[in-house]
Amino acid sequence: MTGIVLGVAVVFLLLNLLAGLWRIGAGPTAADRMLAVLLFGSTTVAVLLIMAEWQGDGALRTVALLFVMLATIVTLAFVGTPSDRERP
Amino acid sequence: MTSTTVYLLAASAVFGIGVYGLIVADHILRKLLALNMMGSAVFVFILTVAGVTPEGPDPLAQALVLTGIVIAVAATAFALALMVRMFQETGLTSLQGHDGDD
Amino acid sequence: MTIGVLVDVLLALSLVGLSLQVVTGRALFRDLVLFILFGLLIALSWARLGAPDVALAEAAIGAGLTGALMLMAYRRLAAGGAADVSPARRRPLLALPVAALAGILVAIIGLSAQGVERVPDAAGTLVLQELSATGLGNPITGVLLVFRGLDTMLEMAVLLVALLGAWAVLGAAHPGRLHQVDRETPLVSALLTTVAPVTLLIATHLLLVGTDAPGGAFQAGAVLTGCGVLLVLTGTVRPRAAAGLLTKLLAIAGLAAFALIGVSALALGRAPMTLPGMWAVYLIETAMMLSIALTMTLLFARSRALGPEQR
Amino acid sequence: MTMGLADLIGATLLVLGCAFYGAGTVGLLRFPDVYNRLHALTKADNQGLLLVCAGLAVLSGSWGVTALLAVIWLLGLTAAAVSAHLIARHARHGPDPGVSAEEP
Amino acid sequence: MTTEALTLLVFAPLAGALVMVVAPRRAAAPIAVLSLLTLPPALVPLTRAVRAGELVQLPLAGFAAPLGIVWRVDALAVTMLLLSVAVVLLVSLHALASFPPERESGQRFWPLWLILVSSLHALFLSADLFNLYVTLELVTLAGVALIAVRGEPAAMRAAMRYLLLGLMASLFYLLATALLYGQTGTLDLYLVGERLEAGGLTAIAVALMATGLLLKAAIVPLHVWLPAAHGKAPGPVSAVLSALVVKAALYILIRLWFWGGGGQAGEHAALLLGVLGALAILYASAAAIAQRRLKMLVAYSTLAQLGYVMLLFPLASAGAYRAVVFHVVAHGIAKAAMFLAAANLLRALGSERLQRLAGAGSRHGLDVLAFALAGVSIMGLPPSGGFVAKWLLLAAAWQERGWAWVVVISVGSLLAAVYVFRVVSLAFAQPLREPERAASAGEEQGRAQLTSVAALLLAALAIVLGLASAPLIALIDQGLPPGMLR
Repeated sequence: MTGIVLGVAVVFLLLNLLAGLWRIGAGPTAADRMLAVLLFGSTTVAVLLIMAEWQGDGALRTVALLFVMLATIVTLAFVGTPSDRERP
Repeated sequence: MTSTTVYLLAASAVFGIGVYGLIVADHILRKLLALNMMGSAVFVFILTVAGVTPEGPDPLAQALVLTGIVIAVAATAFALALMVRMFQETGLTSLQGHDGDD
Repeated sequence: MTIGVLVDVLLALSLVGLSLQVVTGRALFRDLVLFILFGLLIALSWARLGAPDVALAEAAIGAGLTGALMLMAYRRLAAGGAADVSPARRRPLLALPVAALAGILVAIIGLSAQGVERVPDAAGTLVLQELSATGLGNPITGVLLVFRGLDTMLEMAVLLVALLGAWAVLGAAHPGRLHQVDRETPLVSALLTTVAPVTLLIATHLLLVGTDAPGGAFQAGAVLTGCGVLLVLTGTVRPRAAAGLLTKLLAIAGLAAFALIGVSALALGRAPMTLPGMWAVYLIETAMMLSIALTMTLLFARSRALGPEQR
Repeated sequence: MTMGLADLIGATLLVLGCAFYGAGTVGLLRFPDVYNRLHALTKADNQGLLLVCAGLAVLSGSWGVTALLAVIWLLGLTAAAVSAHLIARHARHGPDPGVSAEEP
Repeated sequence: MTTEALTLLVFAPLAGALVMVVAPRRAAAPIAVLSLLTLPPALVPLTRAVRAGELVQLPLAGFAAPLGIVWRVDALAVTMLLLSVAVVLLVSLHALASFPPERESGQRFWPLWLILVSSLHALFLSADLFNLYVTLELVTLAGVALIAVRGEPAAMRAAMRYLLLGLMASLFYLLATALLYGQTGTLDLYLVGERLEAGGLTAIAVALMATGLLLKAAIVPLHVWLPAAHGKAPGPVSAVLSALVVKAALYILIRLWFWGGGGQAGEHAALLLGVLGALAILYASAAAIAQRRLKMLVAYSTLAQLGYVMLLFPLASAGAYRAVVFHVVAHGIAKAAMFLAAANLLRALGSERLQRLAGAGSRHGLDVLAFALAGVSIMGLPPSGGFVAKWLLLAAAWQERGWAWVVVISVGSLLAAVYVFRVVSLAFAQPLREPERAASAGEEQGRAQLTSVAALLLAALAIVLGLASAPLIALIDQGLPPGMLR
């Protein structure tokens, strides 16, 4: 029973994540797209944590930990990309 | 339809799409994106084709994939360095137009 | 496991859709973001396929590092005035046949792979049988360091070649001012004081458990790279014009340690690449981790060396 | 298959967490400008992550896992705060003022 | 003894590269020379063992296939190693002058160069499909970096194209490796050969792998990257790329086909490969004639000469095998000489336009002589190594009644004669105007002479190979592919 709940949660979060794609397409600014990346990062962490419980694989929590750290670094690398407004 | 089949089909599709992108795309960076996606597809392919042992996916295949991932990122990093320098020298981000005889 | 299959189908479809978008898109920045998402989903796929070792590496290297490298390169191009939007493709003559060929390729590969049946005595099974003799608990580390050490050593050579090649095309010895984040923001220094130590901790953890559990030198090195990238992006360390001896020694450490121990087996009358004991495993893994981290950070910063800011 | 009380609590927390995630995404998609979206997304997702972690901690019933989940949540909080802050600055000022092109 | 020799072939250049990265500049030249000079002695015990009919095997770390990686040396591997060491040593002589190790350019060049040598040797020794992938990748990356090492825009463009297509080729190869591993449960090439059964799956795996390798080997129509890459690279790099690096991909293909069960793909596939070879010979020779730049001409000539190797697949006889392997060696040496000579002329004349060659015959006699001697071998005129190779190949085609192949080989040689003669006759033509002589310092003069000597030595070797072909042929015959008797 818990297994089903966990599985459904994963599916829901994945769909949630894919919904964020719309924001990437729509923009309109680079910041909006970065926000979508933020969404992907936090959602992926949750998915991994749930998968760890679901599949009984504790190592996936470490993967989630990595994602948490690296999400920030990607954002840092993002900041400084020219925003769309300035582009000629 | 098993999970393995699903990933196998997806990997082949991404590989084909990557080939298309690598050849047709104009911007070098986009070619590199295509190349990296092809690489990921091949890695998924390796793991799924190798099958599973009682203790999870074939450990040899997993090791090959790890090696492949590191090689891919090294090659990508070098390619990016080359691309940036090329851009600085020529102002070009594309390989279109042939190198010409004169 | 019907929900499981549903998750798999969802992931697989997203992968295909994303790759299609990235390849056919026009706005580069948008497609870079999609590529990063692609990397995240691939990592999730590894988790679904039951390969946590690979998922770790993909999270750190495939999704994190590759994405950051691409972004940095994009910023360097943008700073030089390169346009984001690629011109409309002028090559329909090329695109159509290539698409057709790629489609055939997909069909052939996808269909043929269905026919593959696992051989009962595949090398992977042998790895599991022979693992106990190596003293390692993680079969993947066993393959990487003991059974197929040559691959791993040459892989370190690939990393070194990437670094030397990047140095060769770096151009005149100018470190340049790197794009960086404004450090006036208090949050950034908070980030430095929390995340940087945690990365070190996790890297050490991954390195140590790698012999018996998911983890190892590559994952640890990639995490450590994350720390280095953080320091570079926040301007805590600055590019230097010339590499000192320490930088060079660290860059070759992994390859040198592996090669040295691999050859010294000859003196003991064993085949080359034979490791003399567990200490060698730890030594090589530590050296590889440091080399990977330094090499990737330098490639990221596009510089020959890094050092604290000089005032 | 029966469900114990702990499982029930855990599952409920998990579902609630997912609901917050969903709300964050709706905010990202529907809100009118980047600052509103930022607000909705980060707040909701942090809350969501907290609930998901709590739910999973209850489900796992292990202190070690709980500790790890707590660390992940705290790190996630820091990361989200910093990221959101930087993105907001980016949206306001364009590329970060500290950012400059590499000199040729 | 052979264990040490094998180790030395791979690890000596590698160690040289590593030490050079950290050592002070003035130590660079001795390190380079020392690490390269260990290579010829290492070949002696190997050649002796193989001549005695031994198959030298070294399971690395003591793990036999399928668990571990095995280095295997048979006659084919030794032949390739002999070619590699000969070419590398003589081209390095050139590089010592054109990339002085103690200067900045040399500091960039030499570590990459030594790693390239090491990885080429690891490739020739390896009998493991995945290990071959890693070495291929290493060879490609080092090659690309060396093409771009001077930072010239045209060279960087060419390097980028080579890199992108090379990486794609590697992925094709890797995909096929995955299929073969899934099917046979081993990565060892010989075990794959034993376990592989003819069928659709095998055909697809072989086709994918062949596609990747043909792309790496620049067989027409997958050749688009080669002319610029080889034509714009620095002289020593072009020489080794043409002589060894493209051959490495063909080496793997031949191994796969005749040892690794690739031949199961069937006669039609073999015929297709042969047709591609014929296309390469005819198209690339014609294109070489149309070139207006010296190094591009030489690069197109490489494309054409690679085509002859492909004729092995449809002919598939002992005679053809002997001829093709001999051709690989002969062309490798001659083409290395040709590229070095072309690079020297380019440097001396300041332009690589063919018109500017006029009068070079008298002023840069050594280089023109080297070019001409190498050209004799490329055209297949006696008494050169190229002559022996073409002759053997014609005989093999004749014996198999492959009349079409006979025609292609003859036409190819004729076309080669046209483009080589074009260069040589231009060099001896009356110059349009007397170019001013650049006064060069003594040291520079010495360097220029060293580069000419390197080219000439290689060219002389290309001729000597024809005069003393018997030992090499005997060596090649020692290791005919399994099932190939006659």
